[in-house]
Amino acid sequence: MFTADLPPITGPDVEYSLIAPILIITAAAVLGTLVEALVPRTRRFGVQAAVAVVGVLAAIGDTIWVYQSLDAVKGGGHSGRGQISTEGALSVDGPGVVTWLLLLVFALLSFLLFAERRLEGGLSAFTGRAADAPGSAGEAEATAARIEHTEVFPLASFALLGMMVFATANDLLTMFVALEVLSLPLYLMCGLARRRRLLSQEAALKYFLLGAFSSVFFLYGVALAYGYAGSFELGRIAVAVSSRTGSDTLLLASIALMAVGLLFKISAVPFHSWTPDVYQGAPTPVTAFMAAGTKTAAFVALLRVFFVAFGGATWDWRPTIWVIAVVTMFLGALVSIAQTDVKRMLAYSSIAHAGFLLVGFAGAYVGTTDRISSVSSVLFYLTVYGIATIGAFAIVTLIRDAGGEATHLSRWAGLGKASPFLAGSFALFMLSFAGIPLTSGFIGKWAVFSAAWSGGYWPLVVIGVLMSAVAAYFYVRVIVLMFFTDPVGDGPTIAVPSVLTTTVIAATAAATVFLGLVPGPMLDLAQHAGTFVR
Amino acid sequence: MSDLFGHEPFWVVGLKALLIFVILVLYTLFNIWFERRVVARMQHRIGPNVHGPFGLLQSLADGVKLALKEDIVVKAADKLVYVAAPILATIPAFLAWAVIPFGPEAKIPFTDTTTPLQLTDLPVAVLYILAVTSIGVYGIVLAGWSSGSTYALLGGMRSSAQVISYEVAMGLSFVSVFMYAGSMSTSEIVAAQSDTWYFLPLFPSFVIYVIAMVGETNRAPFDLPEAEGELVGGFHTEYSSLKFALFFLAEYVNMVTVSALATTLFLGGWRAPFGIPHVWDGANSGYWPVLWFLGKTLCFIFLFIWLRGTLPRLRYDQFMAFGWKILIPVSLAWIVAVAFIRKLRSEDMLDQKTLIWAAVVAGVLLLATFLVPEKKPALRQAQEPQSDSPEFDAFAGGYPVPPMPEKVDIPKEARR
Amino acid sequence: MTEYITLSMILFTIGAVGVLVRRNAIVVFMCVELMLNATNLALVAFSRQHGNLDGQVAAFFVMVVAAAEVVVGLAIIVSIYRTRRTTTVDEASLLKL
Amino acid sequence: MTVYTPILVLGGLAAAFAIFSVGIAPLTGPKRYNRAKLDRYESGIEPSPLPEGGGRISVRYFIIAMLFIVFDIEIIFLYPFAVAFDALGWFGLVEMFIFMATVFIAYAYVWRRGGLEWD
Amino acid sequence: MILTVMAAVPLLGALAITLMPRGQSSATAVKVVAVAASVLTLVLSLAMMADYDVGRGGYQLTEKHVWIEQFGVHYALGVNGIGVTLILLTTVLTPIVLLAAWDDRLPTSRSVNSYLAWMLVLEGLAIGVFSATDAFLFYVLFEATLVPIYFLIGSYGGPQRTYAAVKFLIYNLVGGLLMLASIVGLYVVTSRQGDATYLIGDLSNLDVSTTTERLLFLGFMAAFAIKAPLWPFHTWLPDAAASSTPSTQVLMVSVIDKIGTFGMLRWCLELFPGASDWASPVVITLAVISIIYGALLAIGQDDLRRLIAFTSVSHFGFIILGIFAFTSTSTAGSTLYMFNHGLSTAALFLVTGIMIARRGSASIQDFGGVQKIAPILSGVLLVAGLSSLSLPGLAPFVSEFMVLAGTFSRSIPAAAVATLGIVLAALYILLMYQRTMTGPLKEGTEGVHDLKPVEVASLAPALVLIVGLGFYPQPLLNVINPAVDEIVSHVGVGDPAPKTPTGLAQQTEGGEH
Repeated sequence: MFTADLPPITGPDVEYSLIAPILIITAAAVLGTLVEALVPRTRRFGVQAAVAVVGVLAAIGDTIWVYQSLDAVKGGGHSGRGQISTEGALSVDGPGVVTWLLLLVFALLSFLLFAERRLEGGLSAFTGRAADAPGSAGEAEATAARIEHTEVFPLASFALLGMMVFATANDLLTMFVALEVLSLPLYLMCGLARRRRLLSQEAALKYFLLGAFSSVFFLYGVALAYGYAGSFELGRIAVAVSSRTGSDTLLLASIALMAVGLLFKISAVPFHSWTPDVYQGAPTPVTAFMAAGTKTAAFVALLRVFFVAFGGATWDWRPTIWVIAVVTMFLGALVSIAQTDVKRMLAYSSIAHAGFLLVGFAGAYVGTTDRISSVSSVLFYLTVYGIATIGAFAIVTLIRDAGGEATHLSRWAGLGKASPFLAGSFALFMLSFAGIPLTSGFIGKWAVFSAAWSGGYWPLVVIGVLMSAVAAYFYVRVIVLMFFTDPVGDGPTIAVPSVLTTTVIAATAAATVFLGLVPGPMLDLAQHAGTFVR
Repeated sequence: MSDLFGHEPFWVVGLKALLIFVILVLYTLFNIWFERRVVARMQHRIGPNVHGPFGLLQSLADGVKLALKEDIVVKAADKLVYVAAPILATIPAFLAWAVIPFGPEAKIPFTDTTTPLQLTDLPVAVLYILAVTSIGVYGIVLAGWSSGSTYALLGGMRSSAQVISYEVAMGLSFVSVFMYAGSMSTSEIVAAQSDTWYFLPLFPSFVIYVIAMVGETNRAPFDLPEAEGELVGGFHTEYSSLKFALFFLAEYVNMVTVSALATTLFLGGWRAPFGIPHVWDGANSGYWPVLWFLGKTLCFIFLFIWLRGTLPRLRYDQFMAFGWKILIPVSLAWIVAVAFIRKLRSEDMLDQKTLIWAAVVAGVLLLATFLVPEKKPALRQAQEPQSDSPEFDAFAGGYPVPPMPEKVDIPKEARR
Repeated sequence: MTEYITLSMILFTIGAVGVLVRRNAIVVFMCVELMLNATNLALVAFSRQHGNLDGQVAAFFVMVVAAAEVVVGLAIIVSIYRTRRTTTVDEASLLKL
Repeated sequence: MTVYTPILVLGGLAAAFAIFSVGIAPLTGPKRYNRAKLDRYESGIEPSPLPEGGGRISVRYFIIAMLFIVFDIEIIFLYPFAVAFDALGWFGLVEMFIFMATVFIAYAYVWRRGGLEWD
Repeated sequence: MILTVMAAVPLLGALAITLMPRGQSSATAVKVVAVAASVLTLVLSLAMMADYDVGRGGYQLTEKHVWIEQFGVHYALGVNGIGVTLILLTTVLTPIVLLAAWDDRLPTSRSVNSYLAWMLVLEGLAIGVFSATDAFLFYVLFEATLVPIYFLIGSYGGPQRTYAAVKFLIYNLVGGLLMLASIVGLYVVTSRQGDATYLIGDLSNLDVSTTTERLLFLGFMAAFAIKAPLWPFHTWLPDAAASSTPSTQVLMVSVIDKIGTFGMLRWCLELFPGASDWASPVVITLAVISIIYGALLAIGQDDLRRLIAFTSVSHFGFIILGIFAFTSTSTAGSTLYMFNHGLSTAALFLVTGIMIARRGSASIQDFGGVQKIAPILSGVLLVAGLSSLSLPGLAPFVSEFMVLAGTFSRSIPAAAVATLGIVLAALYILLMYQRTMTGPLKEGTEGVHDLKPVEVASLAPALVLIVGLGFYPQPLLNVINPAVDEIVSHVGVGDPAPKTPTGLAQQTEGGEH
């Protein structure tokens, strides 16, 4: 019997204070579910929004506290901060906590967009009852009765929870569970758009099927890694990898399969095909949340897996990442030129940005205390990308016509005259995406390129800058459309948002400029975070 | 758990397996007879009394009759699944018995070998039973589906919904037993009950289990899958001959299985009833425990029959509501209470006497609730419209008028 | 031990091919579940090989995740079915590249 | 020989019996053709044609199935906890309370939103 | 501080204009504020000249603050003679341009506020670019100049403006991004050697491998070659020039394109002397091709604006030729040429702009005999044109002569072919003048009335400077020479172009690459 050789069971040690931000978000999500059950419908929306926002704010405060209390550790010649907690399940280290902060800020901005109700005549952007068939009597009835899916707040909180755990998971099993916790609510939220229900449902289905497919690949990779190293812990896998104990085939297969799952989440080519459809179909606030949050969490997880666990096999995976980075930049930038829908265009832009992020990653540059490492450059890039993306999608929610959001690019013509503030902000985000100096996007590009070059991949940098030029072309096209083209017909209406959306747009625009002019503090944060603790 | 499990010679295993099989078949034949006799008594009839002594051979005769009936495979059926379904229903019913302990270690007559009176045991035996019995549901669902008949399909669907609904409550009722026994192995659970049978300290769990086990086995008053008034025969409407007999057999074996599990988990398994071991040392050794075990099982069988004889069938929504809205929350609450009390007890923060008094008070309070009159449903309906919306006068000013849009009743969903 | 891994790989491949070839959302979905179970097999086999229980524990988690995925997946598929009366992936084609 | 082998033996016996029974039935019983016998049984009237694909089944069944999965998972996690309850100390107690509380909240949500109604 | 203030004044002016009310009623006020801001900048630049110690050389009026510590980036400004010259050019031209833009007819529904604001922004950025002594800061400002020009072309240009604006932006962005790669490389290189830095003083003593240096050089050079349209990267210029207003043309060609040649001089030569030397044969060849090609195409143009654009391509060829000849004479000549070309091209663009506005067409064929009805206009065009063809006595002559003289001591074939450019220049200018101004009055040209006083006033400073510097360029040369000597000695090829074996070896090696 194998009961005999089991070690005695003891209660685990959990550093509650370290993982408190995660716990706060969990509590907020659970509380949201409870609110859903107990608070009467008329007041539910407000209470839900308040719970989610307060939870995120509290978590932000706590994250800052946690970050300040992280201890510096030295290991393997590199410095990092933080420690492995909860019996090896989570690694609360500098990059991880900074990622938490990012995710929480993105979530806060997105939640404000979720809570916007002025655009749909007092209703949120989410369908009243997802179970009703589009265009059915039930749907009309639900709208008339002002029914709303207030579940989006707890769902988004759960997704946020998954993202936070995903970014700090120190063990592949935790990582897989977190992957699902972050994905499943998003699958559902994609299908909740109030307008264009069919499109939205389809997006949910596609996202779900492909997402499940890719996460199974990730999982099989996890299983093979376990088979290789006999443990799910990244640190132990790293030991096995550096001593090359097991069969190389197993290791390589494992790396490849896990890469598929992770690259899917960051929408790198050739695992990108879901991105445009899902970005287009999902309710725009959800798209914003997803675009910023998922990419951030998944990228940090990708870095963690490859740098910590497979750090000893760098020469096996770097060339592949190299190629994927190039292909992703190329395809993302090129195909987006042909797009006529704003949301699809932003989706392809998101693919292109995944490519640029991969450039920083492919550098695999560990860095020293005073130099930009791959990790800190990617963190910075994610910050600026996430902020600009949320801002851009926030603006998309405001340009409307009778059918909801007017996402066709031709409807955006002449926006510069109709609403200089909106068009100017959008142009600012576009310029930031394009990496024009004095916007945050430029500093981000600089950071990832310097990481790649420091890692010895200067040809990649050259390809990267050329791809930036291609990408710039379509961002510029949008600006041309908004400022240099006269509107066709009577043009779209620009909805007057409540203070929520206005805040989001103003804050993201301000942050984009600020990070472009004074990137120092954020860079300091990203750099000070140090390396991953193993 | 005895070290012998997994290390016995093959012939011992074979012998034990065969015995279990034979016992189960015979027990089933007996149970069918037993049920008919008891129900007959309850209805002031006599029941089968012609074939064999007291009519004991009646079931056997019925079996033989079924074997001689025409075996019909309906045209609309999905042939392969249709044939496989009864097999799939039967095998798991027997399998659960592999881990049921009939008694302690005993010497096999005419040999020197001692063996536990249990086919085998696993560290996760109870989990295994749960797993195996739920496979039986496949037999029922597939039977219903493959018959290509509406009644059968509905029966199969109902059956599966019912079984999984009550499985939750059943599974939850085990948790407190595991907490007390510290194991999922059946023999260890029985061993842990040498002092107190668990139905006493864990009475609510026991009650929940007993209710759930009736639901699990599709027996009255929860026999909705084969509610003959609504669904003719339910999932086995289209089955005949020996295939039908197999379903019949599986149902009765399942009854015995859940009864045996109840005995094992709550009634001390094969242990002799209270007092007997004190006056008679040999009561818990040799082959006597088999007697106690079967006896306790028979009590549960009687309970089944008694329920069938007295209670009417539930409506389906009542039945589901009972499972989901009463059994589950009660189980959850009870688990929390058990965990808390047990922790306090092990930390010496709560003594036995206080606990017993608390249990008595709780029991009295529970009984007292039965004295509170039920709310009249009619009363509630009368109040409802007022609370929802201002009353609408359809004849305002003496003429019939349609309601204003805002006065239209909010759909039911909207209020949730 | 290798036999189990091989079997698991075969199952995984069957599932993957199924996902790519089949057009019915539910079948695709079931193929994904098959892949999950293939993974479970691999996990348990590796667990046995390494002599620790991590893999088996992982299998538990995978089952849980699979269950949650089933719930979400069926919800989405049912909602589509109610509109379209079909679950064929190809017919869900409002979104084109 | 492991602890699982006896289960196979018993299973083999049961399977042999069941298959034998199913196999023998056509031989022991008579064969008298009658078209009505081979039709579906619908209380003696002409059976209505079955809808394509088996027709629609109430979504309630699916909801019950999904709920069952959720709760079954809860049970799966409760069992190891229960077995190791004494060894885990206060940590185990508190963690499990939290776990059950979350599940209970989900349960309350489902109840409130009508997931448990059968109408 | 004065450099920062100088850059800030136009930017603040732009901000003020943006905040002012739009519409016809406030248009005059807006224009006054814009001109005032630019004049104030001009005054400040004169004050800067007073502060600047001509004899001392090196970077003066410096200021330095840490900007992005992690990258080793500083907000560092400072000017040497070259910078001073180009800042002066900027501050002199901007008021002229703004005055000239007084009566510009903008496309309907475009506000004059943002038109003038963008121009002021451009001035501020240009001053920043010319005074930045931190490579990163330089790059940032360099790229930032794209945005104002983009909007100036795209919003206020002619029918083809959208196409031209996008083409302009993409061309320059490609170059800029290649330079970004080099900027990144600089960081990597310097941080490997210690602390990362972008200060020009630290960078000019880089110790890097030859290959790395060449790669970094190519990145910088790509950006500058596109910006200062060097054949074959020039194709954006004619389109951009043909699709923008005269004021935009002036700012773009006279000021902003100088950043290209300025950048070669300041950054390529100072940072990568070895690589510059290595590349010089190729660059000189391209420069010579530019001279000839630009001139030939200018002859064939029918559109006045495109014609001037091509003459600029030719002139920029001269400037680049002078820079890469690595003699102090030629380099000083190039720097002076930058200034003079700015003046003469500004005068040309403005006067043709007036002609085009009055005739309603930019086609040379639509003009004829204008001098009969508009003698002052034709006179101004003649002076501007003659300065463009480097007539002795006018400012460009001095610089062109210095460039050729310097080049002869280095490469006789190149200088010889370049001299051909002068002949061609005479051809395209005089042909243009002849077709438009002389002969019988063309039908439809009657509307081209003579210059108004305000136009004369706006053109006068440029003409005065052209003539003045033509006779007495010494003050400017005094400013320029110390800086140029430093650069030339830094490149280390030596003034009298010694044909040493090593030098030959380097050249042949370069040829293979």
